[in-house]
Amino acid sequence: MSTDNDHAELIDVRPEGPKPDTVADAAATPDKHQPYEALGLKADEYAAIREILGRRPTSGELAMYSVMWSEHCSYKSSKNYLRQFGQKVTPAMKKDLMVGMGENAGVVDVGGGWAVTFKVESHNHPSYIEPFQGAATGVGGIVRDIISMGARPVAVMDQLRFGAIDAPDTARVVDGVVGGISFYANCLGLPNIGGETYFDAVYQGNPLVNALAVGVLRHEDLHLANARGVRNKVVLFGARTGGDGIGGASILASDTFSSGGPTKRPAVQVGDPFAEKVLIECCLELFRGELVEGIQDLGAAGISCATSELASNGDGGMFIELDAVLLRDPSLTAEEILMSESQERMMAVVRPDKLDDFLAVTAKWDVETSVLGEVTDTGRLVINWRGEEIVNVEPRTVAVDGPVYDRPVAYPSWIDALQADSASRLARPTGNAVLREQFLQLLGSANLADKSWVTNQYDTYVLGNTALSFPDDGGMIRVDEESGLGFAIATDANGRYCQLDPKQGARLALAEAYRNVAVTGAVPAAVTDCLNFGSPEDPEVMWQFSQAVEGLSDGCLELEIPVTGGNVSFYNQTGTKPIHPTPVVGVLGVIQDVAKRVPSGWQDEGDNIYLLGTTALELDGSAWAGVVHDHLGGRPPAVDLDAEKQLAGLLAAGADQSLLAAAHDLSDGGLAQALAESVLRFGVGARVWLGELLERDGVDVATALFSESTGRVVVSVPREDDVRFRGLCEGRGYPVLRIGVTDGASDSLEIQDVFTVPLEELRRTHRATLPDHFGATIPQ
Amino acid sequence: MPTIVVEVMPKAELLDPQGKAVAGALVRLGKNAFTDVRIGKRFELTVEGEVTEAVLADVRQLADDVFSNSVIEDVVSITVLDAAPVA
Amino acid sequence: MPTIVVEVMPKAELLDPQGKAVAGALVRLGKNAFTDVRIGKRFELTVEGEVTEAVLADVRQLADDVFSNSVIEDVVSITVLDAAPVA
Amino acid sequence: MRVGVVTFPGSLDDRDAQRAVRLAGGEPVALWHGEHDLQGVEAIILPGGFSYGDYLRAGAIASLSPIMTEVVDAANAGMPVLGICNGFQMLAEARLIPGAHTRNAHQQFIRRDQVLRVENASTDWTSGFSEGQEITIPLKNADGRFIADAETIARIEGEGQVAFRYVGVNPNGSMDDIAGVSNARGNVVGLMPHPEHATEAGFGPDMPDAMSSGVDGLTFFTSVIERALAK
Ligand SMILES: Nc1ncnc2c1ncn2[C@@H]1O[C@H](COP(=O)(O)OP(=O)(O)O)[C@@H](O)[C@H]1O
Ligand SMILES: [Mg+2]
Repeated sequence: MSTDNDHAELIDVRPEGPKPDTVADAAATPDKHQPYEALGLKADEYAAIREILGRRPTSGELAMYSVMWSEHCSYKSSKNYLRQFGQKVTPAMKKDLMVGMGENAGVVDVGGGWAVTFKVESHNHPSYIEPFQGAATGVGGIVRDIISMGARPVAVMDQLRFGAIDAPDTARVVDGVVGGISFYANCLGLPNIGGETYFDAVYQGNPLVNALAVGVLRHEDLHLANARGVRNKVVLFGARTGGDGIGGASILASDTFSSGGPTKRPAVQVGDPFAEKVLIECCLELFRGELVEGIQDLGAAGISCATSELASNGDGGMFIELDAVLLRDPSLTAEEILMSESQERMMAVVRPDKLDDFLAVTAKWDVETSVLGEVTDTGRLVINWRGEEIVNVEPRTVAVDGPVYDRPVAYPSWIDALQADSASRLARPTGNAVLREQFLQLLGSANLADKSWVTNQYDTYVLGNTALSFPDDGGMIRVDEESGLGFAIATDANGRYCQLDPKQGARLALAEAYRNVAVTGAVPAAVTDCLNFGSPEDPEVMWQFSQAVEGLSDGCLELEIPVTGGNVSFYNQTGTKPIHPTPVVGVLGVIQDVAKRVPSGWQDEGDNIYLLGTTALELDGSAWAGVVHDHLGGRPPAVDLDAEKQLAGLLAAGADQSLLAAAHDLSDGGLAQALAESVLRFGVGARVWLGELLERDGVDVATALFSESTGRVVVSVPREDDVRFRGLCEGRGYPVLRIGVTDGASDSLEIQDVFTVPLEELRRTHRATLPDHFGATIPQ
Repeated sequence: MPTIVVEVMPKAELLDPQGKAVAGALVRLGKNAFTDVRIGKRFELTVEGEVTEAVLADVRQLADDVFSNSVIEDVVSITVLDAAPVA
Repeated sequence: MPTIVVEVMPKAELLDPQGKAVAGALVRLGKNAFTDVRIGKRFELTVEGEVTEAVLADVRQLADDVFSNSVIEDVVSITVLDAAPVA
Repeated sequence: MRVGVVTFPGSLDDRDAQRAVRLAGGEPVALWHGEHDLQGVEAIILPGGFSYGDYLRAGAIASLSPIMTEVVDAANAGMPVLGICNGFQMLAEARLIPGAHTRNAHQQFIRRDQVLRVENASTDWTSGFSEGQEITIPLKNADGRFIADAETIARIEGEGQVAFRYVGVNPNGSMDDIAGVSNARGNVVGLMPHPEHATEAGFGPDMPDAMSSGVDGLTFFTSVIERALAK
């Protein structure tokens, strides 16, 4: 296609610049030196590109290969492992999976003709350089993944890890990151329904900012990223292309993110949530009008990624006139246009007879649009610029068949010693005064303290369908206003456990997210993950990674819920010191009627409090060991996924029969923390006794309070439902013990014969920590 | 009392969503003379006493470290006014 | 291309929370020379062609009606630069 | 009763406002900012959101939208108009109500379940309340600090144009704890908190008796509908 005359007014006129490096030049000057190293390519990768092309690449082709073959886009170090997620599946796990791994986001059939799509992604490095914009554009990027499936985004979540809470730089990063997420998601009109906030010195120079987005669609609205139908138009719409984020993909995700980009252009991107909000509404109207054949969001690697992926997934050929790209900065070179990561852009494949209707919709929403080219049957992705051919490649070689590495793996030299150093040798408190003191110390510690300083900055009400959000264990959204059908999502990862044992740590993250969904009354159905690790070139990191993937994929098989997609983030380290392995696991569950949801705290007086599950001496890696003794060693708690499954079944039945007034899972900080949170949720006190528990499980008081054994949940049950609840537990054979009653009048948490803490003291201790470090907003 | 004015603009290469939104509004209002709008910040610092070289040096450093974020913004000018300016 | 700069400041009588926050930060940094900080906006309008009286009249009106809200802000200056200013 | 809800680019709570009208027994009508057509509605809601990203000043660019010409005329002719959050900011920018909004005093976006006192129960949107009644309505904004010069404040206080006041906590530094104001005639009301988010049990603010059960916001919409029926 030459420039489409009907839309000539859309084409930018720009000054003449330097003559581009053409395919003909490349053939004529085979020996010209090319700066492939500065673009993050290794010598053998460059050689492979030359072999694929049978000549040297043009500078435009080099730009494309370098970004698409970066770790971030190609998954070259992780691909061999990630296959396990696709292999370890049973037919039952595939039953409700409409789209599995490999697409922009996985899609799960939730019944009633509805489907849910969700995915979590990282934006770690940009969020350290420029916390506000880095985090904001992280939200923007993951939301575009959801739109590109044909779904309406309905909620977001954020998983954050910062340096020590009192480290000098932490406030800057926290303020910026939370502000950026708040700004972007609130402005998009997406409720935030949960997340994680952790502080640990290991993240000091390398915070983790993961963002999850979830969308809802009718089955028939499903869209995929493929360019089919020869002569269909390739259309770019949304924000103009500018010089921001150039090299972000290859440079930021490669080994030297501090060394600047290939050009002097800034490596950061500035987000415009308003533009994205308009883009969402515009896309949904395009979908409703059936005006789109295939669609792809522009994220990392921008136009390089969108064109090569669309072409690879379709009929294999595409012709693009790069001059048609609307620019914000007319001085951009072709290479920069190909690599630009300007935000809020989408690419669609549109039938010629529908193009006018398509353009009418984008015009209605004031979304700038240009027709770049069309789908061809040549099997080649050809890109012209100023009338000359600057790219001519087989799209698969760019998008799919990149390098794959089997990186060396080494069992860490230090891990045996670390695992031998168990926390069970640490002095456990026996006196009641010390128990009380340590309980409050934990409650106010950075990672167990109330996170409302963060979550008060997030809208939860918008869209009017939020059934649960913070501080409940999982967020829940109503999908269908008629039937009440909904979903719940929770995400978890415990880097300390993963440092001790990455395989077990990954299973624990899965088990916790699964349990957090189950306590809401939803039935777990699918998994997404964001695997945050150090450098894959470090064999010990690679071992951690391989262990975590094995643990997670085996765990999913045991629980019979599929991994539908996710993200890998490597090179999270400061110097040679990697972060703790941090595989964030998100579990999606389905609930038939959100009216039956279960909150995480006590609402009424006189309900019986039950503890489901048993407690063992499992303090290794616990919050208690970390906060009280500054200790990390030993082996993380055992996890029995069969038991978790049984527990989830019990909770689902209890919720469905409306027997549960509240349910809260036990994790960081153990029983003590769960009791405190249950009291604080609605300000209803409780009286708890531990006698039978100590006897049944053979543990001391400190272990009963602070151990982090898995498979445990506290529930509160109204008196009138007591018999039925006990019957349910007996029928299912899950260990259960009545450990207390809620007591509104007492205004305190009383652990009989151990300590009593007034509600006001609990509240103050729990709430003060974050405002003390980051500044109070309003009077608490 | 003298006032020091520090002016900060978003970097030219980066998107200025605010300026873009205002530019769009101008077009809708039929004001087509303007090809671009960018919006930055103007800081007015009231100084106690004289504006010495030391104070100016301080301001220059603050302009870079506090008033602007060098990743996304440029300091475009620092000027001294004798009194607060009036419209 | 010529640039017109419009500068807008919060009214002196009103509290400027952003300015107050920055002033507080300066004190914490030990910079005590400054008695007040106020933060306003700087609009840079790039003009296609010449800056005629008509364009200027337009800008004056836009400054009052669009770029500022007279309930809370004052337009403190409108100036014409020949080219975009550089740091 | 047909109640128009205007959608601007960047409106977020427009569908929630429509739902609230429906739950109150009215017929919501979607209006588009770019048109000059009020489609014969009898009342108008300017919903919450971040129209035009809240760039420049919250509500400023939206207040210049084509449909605002008709909204201003209708308001001046006595049609009930409710501005919620961003809509409140637009009403102020369009000078339909006194005052202006700036960034919250603490500089952050804040979301909380907010207690308000109804100061004027005679406006078109508050007639179902009783004066002095305390209600709980979700609040969520970054630029919610209501300000005006001393003279204006004295005037609106004196003439009963303060419709709502924050109780317990002033979440953004608004003058005189003002959460919402009306025009002199009482047909135009603007407030920062979001009554449309307190209209459906299960999805509203937490109340003493049950979580998410608050529906105090419903009265805004039933007030305007009942008053229209009574005419
Ligand atoms: N950054 C965040 N964004 C949103 N919600 C958060 C964030 N951090 C914590 N939360 C919420 O705060 C509550 C408590 O968090 P946490 O103690 O980590 O939960 P859990 O132990 O159940 O995983 C949860 O509802 C969680 O979703
Ligand atoms: Mg939990």
